[in-house]
Amino acid sequence: MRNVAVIGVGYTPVFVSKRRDVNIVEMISESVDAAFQNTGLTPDDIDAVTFGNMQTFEGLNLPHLWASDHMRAIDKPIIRISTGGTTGMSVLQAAYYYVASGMYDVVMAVSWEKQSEGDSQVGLSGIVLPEAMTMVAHGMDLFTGKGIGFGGGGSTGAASYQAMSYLHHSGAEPEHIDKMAALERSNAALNPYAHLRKKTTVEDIQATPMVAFPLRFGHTCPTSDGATTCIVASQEMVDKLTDGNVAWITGVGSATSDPCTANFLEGQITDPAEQKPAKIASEKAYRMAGIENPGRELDMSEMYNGFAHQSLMWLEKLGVCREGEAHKMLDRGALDIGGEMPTNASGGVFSTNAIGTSAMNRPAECALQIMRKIEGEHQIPKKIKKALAHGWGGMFQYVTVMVLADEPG
Amino acid sequence: MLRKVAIVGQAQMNAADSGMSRERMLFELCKGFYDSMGITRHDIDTFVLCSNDFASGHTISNVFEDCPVGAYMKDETKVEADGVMAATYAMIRIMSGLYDTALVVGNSQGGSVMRPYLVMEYTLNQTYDRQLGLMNELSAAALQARAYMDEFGLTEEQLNKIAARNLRNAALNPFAFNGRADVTPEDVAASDLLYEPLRQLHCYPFTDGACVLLLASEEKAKELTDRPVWIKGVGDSLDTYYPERNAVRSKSVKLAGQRAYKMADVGDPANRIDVAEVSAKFAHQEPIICEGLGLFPEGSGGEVADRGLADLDGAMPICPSGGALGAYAFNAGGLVRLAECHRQLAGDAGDTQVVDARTALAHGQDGFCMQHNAVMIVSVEEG
Amino acid sequence: MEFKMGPETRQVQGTWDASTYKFRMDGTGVRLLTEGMKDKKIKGIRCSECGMVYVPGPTYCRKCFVDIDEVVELKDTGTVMSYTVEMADVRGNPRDEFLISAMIKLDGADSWFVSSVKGVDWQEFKVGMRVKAVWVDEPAGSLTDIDHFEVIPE
Amino acid sequence: MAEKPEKLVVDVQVPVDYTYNYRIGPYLERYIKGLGEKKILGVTCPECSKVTVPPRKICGACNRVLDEWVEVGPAGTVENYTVGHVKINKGLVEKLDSPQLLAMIKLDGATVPLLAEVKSIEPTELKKGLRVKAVFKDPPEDSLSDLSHFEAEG
Repeated sequence: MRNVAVIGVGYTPVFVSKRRDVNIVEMISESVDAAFQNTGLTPDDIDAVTFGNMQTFEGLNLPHLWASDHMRAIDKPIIRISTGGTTGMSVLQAAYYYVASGMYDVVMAVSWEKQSEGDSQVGLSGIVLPEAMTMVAHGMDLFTGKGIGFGGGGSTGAASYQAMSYLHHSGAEPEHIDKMAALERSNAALNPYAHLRKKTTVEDIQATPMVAFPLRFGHTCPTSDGATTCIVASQEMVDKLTDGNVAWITGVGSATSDPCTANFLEGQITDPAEQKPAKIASEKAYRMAGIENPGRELDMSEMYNGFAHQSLMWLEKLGVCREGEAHKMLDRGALDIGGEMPTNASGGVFSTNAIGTSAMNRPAECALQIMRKIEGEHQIPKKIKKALAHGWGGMFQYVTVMVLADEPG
Repeated sequence: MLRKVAIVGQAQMNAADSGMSRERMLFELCKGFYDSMGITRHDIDTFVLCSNDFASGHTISNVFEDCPVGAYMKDETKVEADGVMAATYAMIRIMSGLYDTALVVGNSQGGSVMRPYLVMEYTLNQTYDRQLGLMNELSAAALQARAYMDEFGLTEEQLNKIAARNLRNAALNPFAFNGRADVTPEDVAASDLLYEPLRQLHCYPFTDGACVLLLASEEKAKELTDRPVWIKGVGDSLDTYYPERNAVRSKSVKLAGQRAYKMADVGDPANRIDVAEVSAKFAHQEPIICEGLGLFPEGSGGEVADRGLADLDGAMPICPSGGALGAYAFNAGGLVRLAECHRQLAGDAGDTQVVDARTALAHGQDGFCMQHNAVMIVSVEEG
Repeated sequence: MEFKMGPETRQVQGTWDASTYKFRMDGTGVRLLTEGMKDKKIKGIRCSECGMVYVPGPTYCRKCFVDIDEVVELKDTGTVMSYTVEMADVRGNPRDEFLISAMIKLDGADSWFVSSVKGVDWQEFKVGMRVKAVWVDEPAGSLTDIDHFEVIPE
Repeated sequence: MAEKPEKLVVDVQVPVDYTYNYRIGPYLERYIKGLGEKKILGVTCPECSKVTVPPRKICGACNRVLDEWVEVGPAGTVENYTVGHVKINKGLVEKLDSPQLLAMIKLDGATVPLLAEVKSIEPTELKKGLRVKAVFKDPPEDSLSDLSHFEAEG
């Protein structure tokens, strides 16, 4: 396999709840333009394109077809990848494989979501609606909670069950979720590409209503409009096209289990907080990256956290710390931007969530941190040698992992 | 030096109505395939699914597809495009050196569950074309057919011959369901007129289908089968969405072919390719694809039809399986073309067998009037 | 360098006609379950290879990848694996009555399902508690034949 | 003989269609305003000189932002056509009582054809090379359909 590096990142100028001024393909063009501007490349330098989003969030099938001109993919090989929440990283991993395999040298990975054009709550219901209707046909009551069957649970979805199971097994308290939420929102306040950018205290979070215990309103992510483009290249093209300040992809992994919280039709056998795919995927990525002790060797992490408890949970599931340790790291400031394991210095998905981009922004942020090209004030002060990026999707079942580094390894 | 990858096995099913849930269709196909290969799901290093949210009617279509293909607690990803792209990605994953086996599984149920023409309409520019409602898969295909006929003098009778040949071939293929053993060009001419010049029998049938391919690295391929079919070249290309695209001299078909030929070191495709399986969803697309791929000279569609050059025993057999007119399930479509190439090269093609087939070409497409085209060259010659 | 969005442009509508799909779903396990519930019995399906018991039962085992069809009867008691207490709707408006929904693993089963638990103060409720089904008086072969669960006193 | 579950496939439909609201962006916004004044606006690419209607932001092949506006039409020439004997209604093919005439029309001054409906002629009169002119809605409704259809010129 060949060495592959992220050589540049392009975000839309903002991630906000509503881009009223542009249509979908115009918005995508902004992030592609930014990537070209940031790398000094032109479309002629691009050998192939990988692309993805969540189709039903915009009601648009195979949107790379309409976006062909706007993302400068005319006459290029292109592949569309979509895996739910993990889409962004799955798209970047496809670009990685395209280069690692020797097929192509420079590949552009494009992800986007314009969630204001649809209703994402409704779009998410589309994951399981036929299954739910089958249960309804057998007497399930969708609305009152009477009877047995429905896996969905409270209005924060099955995330509340996951949070409770996490708390139970880790020994963390609900207050730790508040604290993590406040930390990440405050990080987001420093990031010009974050959506919710307000310095936030634990008290602010605790003032929000409890929706489905243990999750509060202030524990949930926003829905955003935005697009992200990453350009990856082979060693040879890194030498040719860049000054060498790039972020190397040294480990990749992905794994699935089953739609654990939605398998009410055929029996749920997986604890939503168990997340064994995180272990499978991360162990593979660490092995590739030559990492034996992730907690000691990694310098930062970007976790996919649609809900505020998840960063803590993932740190444990991905082996960054032992089970039950993450909330202690939080308590001692280890997860702060200046801490030993800065986690979601960007503010995370919890602060910015244009879903297709959410799992691409994680490795993109790691790459920018490594390259010390962070715009805004969330640059981690210490030198970043190895960074962990994580994506999560499907119906609680997919995990993607990437390790990025300042050296090809 | 790129790592060698082979197709070591395949299975497919196509029907107007599978009578099964999507999950059950996938489970039965994959279970049967594993058993036939003498392997289990644990022998698969990475799963590349190929499906579509609108085709399946499910947001994140692979959520309920992982388990029935055997991917529980395994490495998995999903391509949302034609099956040839999924096979390409699986190949690339193996080429990276990180995997030795990859299972590609495509499926959709256009016969029983979803409405293919409606799913295609969701690909339109939602702010313009879909608002006007003039463009749909049939009207767009009809315009493309008319353009080819105007440009190169293909007659309706010749167009009907193309359709009839495919439908007759399909009747010989147990994996196609839309075959018509004795169909004549006159029968095609008598079918319902939709958008001129397109008639019902020029169009792909709505299909429930699934297809599975197992790809493997050189070493693993030789362990798994005595008859590996080597992937020699792949290529794909995207055209513009907008009508400035030349739909009869398809640049993306041409570029896809050129890329695949270059990788496979094929200088003279018309001579080197023994059989081609192309995804012509409408009869007139077959000459456009074949000509873009250099299998026949530009504009020769009429002559090819008259002289039977694309017949089973012709100079360049095209779609001995009956092609997309015999069965065409979204996402599985391109994989079925590859599976048919595998049957040909493995000598398993029964009544549709092309004599001495050693190198084959599979083509897949996405979008209105073939906006995105993908090609894979496969061969029994290891090289 | 502050980015300023351009003027607002209008919206046009589109739909994804989800109602046009004719879904085919496997109902084998859920019917087995509801048919049994007429007699206040809970039936799942066991994998004869690994012994996993699923309720409702699928037609194949996710782990062993084989067809499964061995019916097993389960007790109507189980253990709370996780839970949530619904306190407000999605917009944050408080609910009149708090609702405990729990993921419950029935005794003898390896899979979980969700049901509500009543008759317990939410602040006293814990993961790991033992619960028992409360049946309706006249079961009709419906998923609502079990009205809810209640905590088994220790 | 142990109890076996009876296989069941359930046909299910979902009771909803999903609706979306699409922002059209500044290019189509300006195009629609033009239609209200009976003007058809396109943009030209400074690199390849193509003139495209409706206007869009990017020429992908040339990597250029298209910001040079030109008025084209209202007359043009039929480049390609089809006569529809059916329509597709939510994915289902339905027979039409009277055929629909569709044409790819290269408007005077444009290089990229526009798909539009042609009315007031017989299907047999629709030919390549036919001169047609735009018919606008009067009064305009401030929408894409202000360019109502085309009819034979003269």
